[in-house]
Amino acid sequence: MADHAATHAVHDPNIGTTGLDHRKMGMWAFLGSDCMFFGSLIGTYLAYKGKSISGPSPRDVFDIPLTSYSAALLLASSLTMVLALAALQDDRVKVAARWLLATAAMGLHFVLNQVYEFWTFVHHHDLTLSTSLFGSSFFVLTGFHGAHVTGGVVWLLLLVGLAWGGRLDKRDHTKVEIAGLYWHFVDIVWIAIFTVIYLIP
Amino acid sequence: MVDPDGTAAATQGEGGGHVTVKTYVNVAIVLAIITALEVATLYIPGIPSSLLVGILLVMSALKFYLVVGFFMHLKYDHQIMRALFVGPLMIAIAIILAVMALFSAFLLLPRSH
Amino acid sequence: MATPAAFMPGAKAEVPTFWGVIASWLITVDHKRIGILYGSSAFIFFLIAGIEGLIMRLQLARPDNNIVSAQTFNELFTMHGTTMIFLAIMPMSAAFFNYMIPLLIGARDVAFPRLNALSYWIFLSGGLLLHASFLFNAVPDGGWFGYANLTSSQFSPSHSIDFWMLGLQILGISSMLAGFNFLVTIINMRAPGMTLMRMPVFVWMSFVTQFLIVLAFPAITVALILLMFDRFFGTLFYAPAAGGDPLLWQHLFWIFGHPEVYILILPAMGIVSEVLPTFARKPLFGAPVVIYSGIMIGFFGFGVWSHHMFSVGMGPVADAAFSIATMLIAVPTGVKIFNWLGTLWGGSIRFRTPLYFSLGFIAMFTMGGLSGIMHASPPVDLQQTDTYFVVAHFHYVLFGGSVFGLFSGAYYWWPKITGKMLDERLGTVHFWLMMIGFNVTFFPQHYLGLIGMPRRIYTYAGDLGWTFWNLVSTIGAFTVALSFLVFIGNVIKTARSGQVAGPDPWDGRTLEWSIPSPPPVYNFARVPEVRDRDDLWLQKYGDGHEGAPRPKPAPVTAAEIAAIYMPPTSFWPILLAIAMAVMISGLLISMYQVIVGGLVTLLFMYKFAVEYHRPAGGNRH
Amino acid sequence: MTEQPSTAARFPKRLDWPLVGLLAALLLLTGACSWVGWNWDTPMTTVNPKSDFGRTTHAIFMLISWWALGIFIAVEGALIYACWRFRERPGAPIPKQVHGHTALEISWTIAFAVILLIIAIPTIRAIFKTQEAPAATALRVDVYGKQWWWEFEYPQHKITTANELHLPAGQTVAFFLNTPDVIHSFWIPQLGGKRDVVPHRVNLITLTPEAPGEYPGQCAEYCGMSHANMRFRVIVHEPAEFEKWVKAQQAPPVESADVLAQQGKTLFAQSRCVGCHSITGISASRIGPDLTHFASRKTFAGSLMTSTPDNLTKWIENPEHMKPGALMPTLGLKGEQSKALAAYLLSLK
Repeated sequence: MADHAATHAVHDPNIGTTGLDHRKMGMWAFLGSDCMFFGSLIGTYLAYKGKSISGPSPRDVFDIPLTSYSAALLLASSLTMVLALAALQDDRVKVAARWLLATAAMGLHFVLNQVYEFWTFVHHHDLTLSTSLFGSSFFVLTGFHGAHVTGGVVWLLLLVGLAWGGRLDKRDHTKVEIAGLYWHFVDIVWIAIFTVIYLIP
Repeated sequence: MVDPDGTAAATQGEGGGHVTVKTYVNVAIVLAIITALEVATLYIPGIPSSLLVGILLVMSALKFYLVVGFFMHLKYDHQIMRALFVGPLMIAIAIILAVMALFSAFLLLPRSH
Repeated sequence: MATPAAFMPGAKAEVPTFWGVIASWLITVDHKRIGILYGSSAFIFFLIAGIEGLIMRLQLARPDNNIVSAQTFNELFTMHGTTMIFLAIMPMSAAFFNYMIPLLIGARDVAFPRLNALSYWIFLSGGLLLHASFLFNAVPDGGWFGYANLTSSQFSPSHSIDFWMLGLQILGISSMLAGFNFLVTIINMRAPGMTLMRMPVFVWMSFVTQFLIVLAFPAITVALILLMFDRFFGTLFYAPAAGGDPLLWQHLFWIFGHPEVYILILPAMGIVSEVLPTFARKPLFGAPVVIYSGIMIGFFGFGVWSHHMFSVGMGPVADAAFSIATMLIAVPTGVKIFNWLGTLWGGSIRFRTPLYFSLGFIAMFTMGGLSGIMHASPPVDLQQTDTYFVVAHFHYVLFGGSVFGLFSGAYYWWPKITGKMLDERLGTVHFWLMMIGFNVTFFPQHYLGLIGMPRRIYTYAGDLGWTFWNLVSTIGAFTVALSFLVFIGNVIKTARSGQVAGPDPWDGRTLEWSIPSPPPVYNFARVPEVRDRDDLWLQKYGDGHEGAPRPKPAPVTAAEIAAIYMPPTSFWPILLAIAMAVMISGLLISMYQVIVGGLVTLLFMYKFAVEYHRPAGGNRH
Repeated sequence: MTEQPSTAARFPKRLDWPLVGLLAALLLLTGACSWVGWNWDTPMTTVNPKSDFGRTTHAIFMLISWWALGIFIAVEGALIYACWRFRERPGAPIPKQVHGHTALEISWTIAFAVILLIIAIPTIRAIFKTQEAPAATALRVDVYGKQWWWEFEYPQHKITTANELHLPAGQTVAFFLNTPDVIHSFWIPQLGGKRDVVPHRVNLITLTPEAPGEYPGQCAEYCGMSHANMRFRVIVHEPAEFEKWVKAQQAPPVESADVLAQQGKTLFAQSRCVGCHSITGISASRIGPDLTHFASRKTFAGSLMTSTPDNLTKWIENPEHMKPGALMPTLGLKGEQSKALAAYLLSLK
């Protein structure tokens, strides 16, 4: 959270007696908790899989090439994210900002792909939230993942803003690392969703 | 809050300490290859669906491990961090499996299509 | 940035104005003040829910009664359960987490002080939103576990369920934020030398509780999201006509709900594990076993949820599996009781009010546990589920257990928090009235359940043999209410003329008794070096490990105190909580409010995040 | 750092064992009084089973109860004894700082686990025994839980009735549980139970009533406003009596030639009644209870009221007043009209 290092160089209030950073530990705890969140949503989707009474089936609507492209985008954005962190740790702030921006851009592209995907489902396949159990559980699961990605994009852009404003440098690597943890987590959730929801028949 | 031994500085910056940019790029390449393989598996004609499911799950677990282990540095991080994430992950997976069993979802999996 | 000097004792520059005092509480990030805020809000909600319970008991005092209507009765039991669980017992535990955990682990605050304030304000807004339903005459009436599909818009068209659903969602956010905060605090802020196994048992039980909170709440969050989408956006999750299964709600709810039971009881178990050693003047018997059994309870707590659902027709295999898992979890729970008895055994027991409540806890929780074993057996549970037998059972666990434990903690730590001793005589009267009233209220309910009285009925016929013991139960409930009046009287009396406590009134064993009462804002002038679970006891008496008491350390210097860094206050937590409440309540009013509230929330989150981020061109190391 | 006020001196030494004794006495007294005041043979008792299902359940209940009582006495006894025996005495030294006793702790863990095992074995056996598929010869009853009354259909006999369930003694009955609205729970305490009635899912409970008699039942899962009023009666007959009841129900309704009743019949056929209720020969809707043999039943409206002309007239005039939230609308029938309708319905033997 707060960084008081500037005025209290001796005692960084973010470092605990184990020598670990509070914020990073808090992020890992949050990600553990988010596993349960997505676990419950994925469990719901799987519990209802194949139990829709009407409406199109997953096979009818899924566009595997598009989704594979989206999956590749997120994986690539994970790479740019770690490159941003590595650059910041070397105090190459401008390079880091560029990588962060690239990450956010790919994230945004992913979200736009999802918007397009949802649009085709609604308009070409007549699949909405209230068409069938498949419609309900698919849109809510992937929608909440999309919301996580969107939140991540906003976060990354704010970091880029700080960097451009000269307020981000090597000392802030933990902040970027934490944003990165969140970003990679969103990526691994997609790895799970991509396989379990899109690929497995 | 209190860091009497000054150990904080020693543990900072571990993110880049163990993993080089080259490793990151290699991991990304492997991830891309696995993703391509996953999609390709889908188009193998006549593949038994239980085998397909098995292969896909193994491959995605591998991707999951690579991202968490290298990009998120969990492989190199403190065991507390590992426990905070892996424990809940296991509980979440167990609960997904239990819910699927309770809703007879396993019966549907290999049969459809 | 505030200077440490402002927090120093004796640094009263001027007499604070009334509004100055109010404002200082609104922007506080001090874990002790937040603890007091949690405790006092929770006690008010506790009284509200208690009054709801009394009205229900009045209605049931005789057959075919009509003090309240069917609708009102349904609202009363829904609000009674929801309020007691989410707005009374959980935040009362949170009050102790906040106030005591840093003191017990030798820290000066929690890991994220502003996040801590944010948790409290979000909790308060959730509680207020839930109770705002009274103003709009749309009081939730679906029961505290709100089973689908009774909560669908078809069967509950009014806003009542919306208030419940959104209120719980907000409370969940608050609990989870606090959970992350305390997890990190406990792992990362223990004083040097305090290894995990030297951590006081209350901190251990709180630690397990935080894990349960952050892992169980996501399940109810998802269940509520699905309900919200069903009600607002036409999804079909709980719609049987479209193939949706109302049992999905039950599974998701109880995946949360069973760990929730442990979230409610584990902190009380922790308190008892602190109080018994102090008053028996003897260490906790087999502390590692108590700790490990707490961990086991937490872990297995995620694998037993369907024992709340033995009557829904899951089939014999699932019934058997969850039955065995439930019996497994009974083992560590039972073992704890023996360990507490072992603590008393061979001690030199000083009977003071905190101990009375802890003894009450053991006696009553044992009974709740034993009736719980009956429910672990599905055939027996089929007869007992949804009857007053279950009502009796969970009140023995949650009232006889949690509430007795929390009052034990209140009497135990009151001198530490306020600096004054609660009156022993009134405390004893409080205990005996509560103990007798509680048993008169709830023991007959076992019998009522066994002779077939279902729960959640607003009326019953006079020819079923239920009449007499229902009347007795009502009389008992008013006795319990009287006992709380005695407690309130005690608090007032103590505030006016209470005996000054001093730092260590009970001859305590743990770190919090080594500092003044009430503690200074920085808690520990010098961060302690910990060598044992009962570190203070060792300092005072020695314990064979050390041979003799430790020598007194050198007095603390003013320079040391001046060098203490304390987190500065912030108004962003309360503003952010208000913005979130505006956003979420917008779902009841208009989508524009949601959007505007959402944007403001985002802005405030950003402000919150960068509040202490250095400005452009900030100095470098 | 630590000041140590002599705390022991600050509190007056009180005699606490009388309080402990008081607790023990109170518990004993409550127990004793209660035992006298507790009648276990009440209409909805669960501890006096009248079916095979109920007896299986009850045996395990008693097994657990005895163990629970034993543990209860041991724990509470040890607690009270320890409080008395180890109370602080003036001038007593600091007690020995015992940290634990591994062998003791292991042995009570094992003892507790063994007790649970003793309970688990018959439990598992009973789970599978009580959930066996019913024999083909079983009497099938389709139960419909509706807000807030019960419908019973006997597909083998082609009978539909409401709120009163007739069963033959000694024959296995398979209840197929359905609901068109929300979750209910089907429960006849004396015959064992209960089983939830879940929308879009057919649950099953099988039991053999053993003794003729009348047993009240009630919905046991909160199902909305009048959940408390969703009751029913179970009448277990000797097999011959049951056959007689079946014959009577299969026959068309006996109508009375009474003028008022005839007026009521016309009114029924012409009013909105037919939109929800069926009477053989007049209407066939399954929304509300089947009224063909209304007068053969002693109670109506979720078995809430006895079927008297007075109750029925009041009900027709204002259902909501008699049963909160009742889904039957107020039809605007008043005075003579409602009396006539009541007379007609009460003639339908």
